[in-house]
Amino acid sequence: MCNCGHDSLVPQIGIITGITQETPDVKTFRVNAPDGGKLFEHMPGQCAMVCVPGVSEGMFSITSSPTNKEFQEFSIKKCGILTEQLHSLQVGDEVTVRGPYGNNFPVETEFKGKNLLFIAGGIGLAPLRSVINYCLDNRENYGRIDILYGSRSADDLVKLKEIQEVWMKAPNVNVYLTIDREQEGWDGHVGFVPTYLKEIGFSTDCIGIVCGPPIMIKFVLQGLKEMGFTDEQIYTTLELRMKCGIGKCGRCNIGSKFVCKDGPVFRFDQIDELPNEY
Amino acid sequence: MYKIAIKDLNTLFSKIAEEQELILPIKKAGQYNFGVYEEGCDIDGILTNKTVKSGKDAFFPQFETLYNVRKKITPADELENGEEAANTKIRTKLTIEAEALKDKDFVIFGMRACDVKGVEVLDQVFLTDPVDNYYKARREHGIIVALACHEPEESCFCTVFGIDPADPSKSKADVATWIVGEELCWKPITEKGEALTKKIESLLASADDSAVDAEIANITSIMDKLPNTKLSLEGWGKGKTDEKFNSDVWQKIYTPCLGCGTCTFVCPTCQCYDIKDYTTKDGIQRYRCWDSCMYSDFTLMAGGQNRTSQVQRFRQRFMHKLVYFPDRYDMYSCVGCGRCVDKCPQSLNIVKVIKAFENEQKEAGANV
Amino acid sequence: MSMNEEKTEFRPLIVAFCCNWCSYAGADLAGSSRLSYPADVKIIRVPCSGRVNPMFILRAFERGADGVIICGCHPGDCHYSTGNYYARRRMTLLFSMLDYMGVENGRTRVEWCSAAEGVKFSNTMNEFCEKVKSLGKSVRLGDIRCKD
Amino acid sequence: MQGLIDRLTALLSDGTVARVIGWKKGDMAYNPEPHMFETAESLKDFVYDGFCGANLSKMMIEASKLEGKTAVCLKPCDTYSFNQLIREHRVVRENAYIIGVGCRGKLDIEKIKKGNKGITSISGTELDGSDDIKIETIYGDKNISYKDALLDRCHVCKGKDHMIFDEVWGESKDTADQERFAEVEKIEAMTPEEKFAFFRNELSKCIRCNACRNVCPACSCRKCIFDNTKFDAQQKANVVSFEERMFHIIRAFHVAGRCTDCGECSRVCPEGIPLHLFNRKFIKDIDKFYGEFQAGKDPEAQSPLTDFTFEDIEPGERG
Repeated sequence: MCNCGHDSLVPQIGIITGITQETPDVKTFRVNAPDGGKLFEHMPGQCAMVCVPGVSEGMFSITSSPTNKEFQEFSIKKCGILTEQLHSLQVGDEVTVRGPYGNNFPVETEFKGKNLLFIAGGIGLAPLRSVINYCLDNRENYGRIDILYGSRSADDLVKLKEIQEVWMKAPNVNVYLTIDREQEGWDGHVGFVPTYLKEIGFSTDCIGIVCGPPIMIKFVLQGLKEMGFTDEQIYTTLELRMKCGIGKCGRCNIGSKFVCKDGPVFRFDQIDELPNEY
Repeated sequence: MYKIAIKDLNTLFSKIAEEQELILPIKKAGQYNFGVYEEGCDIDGILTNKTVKSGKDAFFPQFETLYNVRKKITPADELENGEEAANTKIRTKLTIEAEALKDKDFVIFGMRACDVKGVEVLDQVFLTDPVDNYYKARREHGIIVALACHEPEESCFCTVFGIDPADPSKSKADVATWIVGEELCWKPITEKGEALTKKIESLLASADDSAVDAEIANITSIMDKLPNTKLSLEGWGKGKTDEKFNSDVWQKIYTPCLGCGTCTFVCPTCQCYDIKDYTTKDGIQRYRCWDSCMYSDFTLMAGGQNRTSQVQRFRQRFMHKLVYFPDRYDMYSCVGCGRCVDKCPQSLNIVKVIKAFENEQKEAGANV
Repeated sequence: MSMNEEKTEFRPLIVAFCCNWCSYAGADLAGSSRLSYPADVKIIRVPCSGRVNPMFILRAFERGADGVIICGCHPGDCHYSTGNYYARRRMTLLFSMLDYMGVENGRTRVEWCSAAEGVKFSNTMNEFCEKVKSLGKSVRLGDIRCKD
Repeated sequence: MQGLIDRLTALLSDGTVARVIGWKKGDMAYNPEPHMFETAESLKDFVYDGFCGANLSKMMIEASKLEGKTAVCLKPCDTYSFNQLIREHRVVRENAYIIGVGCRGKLDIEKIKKGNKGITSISGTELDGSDDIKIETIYGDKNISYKDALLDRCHVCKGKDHMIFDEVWGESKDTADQERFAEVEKIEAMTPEEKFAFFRNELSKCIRCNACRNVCPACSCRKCIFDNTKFDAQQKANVVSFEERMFHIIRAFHVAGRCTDCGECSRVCPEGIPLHLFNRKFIKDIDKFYGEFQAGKDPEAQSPLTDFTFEDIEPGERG
């Protein structure tokens, strides 16, 4: 499961080869190995520990798709000491990266041949983006793809350009965007994700993949269930404080599971079995 | 089976220490703790007194360096033009120097059967994929000389977890030893143990295997008399998450808990750790140190999650030892060494937790 | 003096916490008056001597300082009226504690030095450096991780 | 003890208090635990004997936020801590009903265990018990004098009077028979090398479990500086570095002028480090430099470190 090389706690050096300012507080970092290649191969949904030495280390989901053979990308929202430091870095700076850690979305098994419904809020798009792009690059393996994405405002929509230019134009893909409050220059939908979800009313012939702030997940889950989705049909990724990434340091332990090793991707019926501590 | 007079132990220790590092309980400022043997260190009473911390330090030290990072920062204006090619302008250049793994044999003397079982528990965690190489190297080079408990204490309850304190040769130790009168009986178990024995053979006299029988019988009879060895683990173990997690007993018993880390640090099986950076003169040292699930900052995230109250943290520790760990590795991660029983500032401990649940069950049964 | 000798001679590392209003200006004056004091004195400017947390002093020692000196306004002259009075009590207790733990008293010092006292500043620093030099390298509070 | 339980039961039953903070019988002869009793029925497990050393005043920080009054059993020395907490606005006096329980010194189980393993029962430790305590072990029985088994702190007892109380139960005894600052003076007389060796020897045992901090009634910050991830202070490394010394100096400094010398830090230390020696040094210095001061004696008194005079001695002077 873990292809992190000889030593699971010693990282590799990653060089930042590109930075995109997505929203006022989200930047996407493109990371390469120092010799230019990719750091490692990963699967959609997996995470990696990114570290600014001397500051701190944190688990971030890899937002680029495995089908991208050139680099890895991390979309990171500025909200703490580490992320603030990361945002101050420039192209050419080096960070340390170890991973990939955790499991992945079952894109090659359960998802295959199915219709997929992605529901994301804010920075919650980051882990889903790798899945979406993976599916789009292997389009023939999947059925209809619906993407419902909402954010606080139009400025806070991550990867808007890619959404408009790639996703919206892809065959048999429907993208629904929404923002929380009315805003000048926005002619799209306004309203919270869970409400919009009910308005659209998806049929239950698909697999739901949800990621966003906990409160959104809670209401989206409710909405999906009202529509007739079962727990086995819905996937999400969890996030907890992590230090080792390999299921040993004990932080992300919930019940007998470690989010870093057994997760971060869980099906809702699996989550139901865990003690309510996440 | 071999033997050596207890009064000659110092000779034995210095002989062992000649060839490799020797870790053993040492009396220091009134307390017994495992430490590295040095000429003249105080070994008075180390055979009969329980150490404050278990010997897990020898394999999983409280503090260890993982690697060092050297940072070379080049200001942008000092960059040569050539370097600016291909979108890669060098600013902060890093080099990583991983700490060398343990590559020399060492001997740890005086672990009890419970301590050795504790190492077995740590093995489950650190040696499953992905393997922790720092731990593995220590484990491979460590030679455990275990000692039968001559005088078990009232806080001991290792037999509850199927550990035999009287016969360490049943444990994963390399050498088992017993105190028999004025002598220490010495029995190599594994190849590593045989090799060590060979090195010190000149100091040992041979003895009959039956020499330790009386000692084993004696210890076993003492264990029977101890109050905590009757503890029942019924209702704990695999698959009891829902039942135990949602019990309201936790709320009733946790109040005295201070949220200090004493129980976790003296525990032979607690393995939670923290990874932190320390900026030194010429680089950044990344180290790992023990951490405790009892601390409020253990799982704290920017959003304030999770396990925000002491009762949750308290529950986590015992659930982990008695339910989650069995779920995952098919063994309890408590070995009944009784250290938390001795050392908790508020006299709260795993025995009281188990008993509280037992009482609750009884009361519930009586009410039905 | 050859390079070789320079290496072997012990030069103490001194950390000086100077309050913004008096002592830092005093150091300035010492500089502009071309009074000399050893280059081994590293000045850290603080708003007031009352800002100096005991932890600063311990951290300085931990990270390799051989002596720590705190300079503030003369009692009665504090920019914030009373900051230096509090600092005086705190430092009295802290220095006494350090002495109690076996850190020679000569390694710590508090000196009141006004903006007009460039001479006093430079003399104090010279004196303090000599004192610390005579005590030798600080070995008791250093963190081994910071050793060369 | 039955008298005390009856009184507490009455207080709970007539609604004077909503809960009682006291000690609950342990599962062994010597380990009662602090406990919050909410029903009269649960008081059957209440116990008060020589092993009830815990200072319960800190539990009142949380308890005084609850609805209704809380009865709390405080020994004479605990009342100093309670007063200090009032001074720092950490407890609400009106929400507490203080039962000043008598004390004839508390017992140190470590001292009793020395040479007495496998204890099955200990008798004679009650407040009205005998001068000797009887220890039964699976290896044999033994009598030792109550006085020899006292905690170190009780040998420098601050006196038998409760500083604050609503009612008093039981007789107290001043157990002081040693000079309070004798240990401190002994260290002060050492050479720097000896002092350093002494403290290094003791503090190198520290495992940074934080029990001393978490039990200390003066350490009542909601977020300790040593738990602050945003600051360099949170270093959990020990053993090889200066950290543990730094931690103890700073901790002692943070409670200087507020420490009532209740001795809980030394009592709870799993490694038996005499941590009170730091606090007591500060107390001694404060007494000497700024006049005698006992924290918690008077809840109105100004703390020496938030006070000054124009004539204070200069740092480094010996007073």
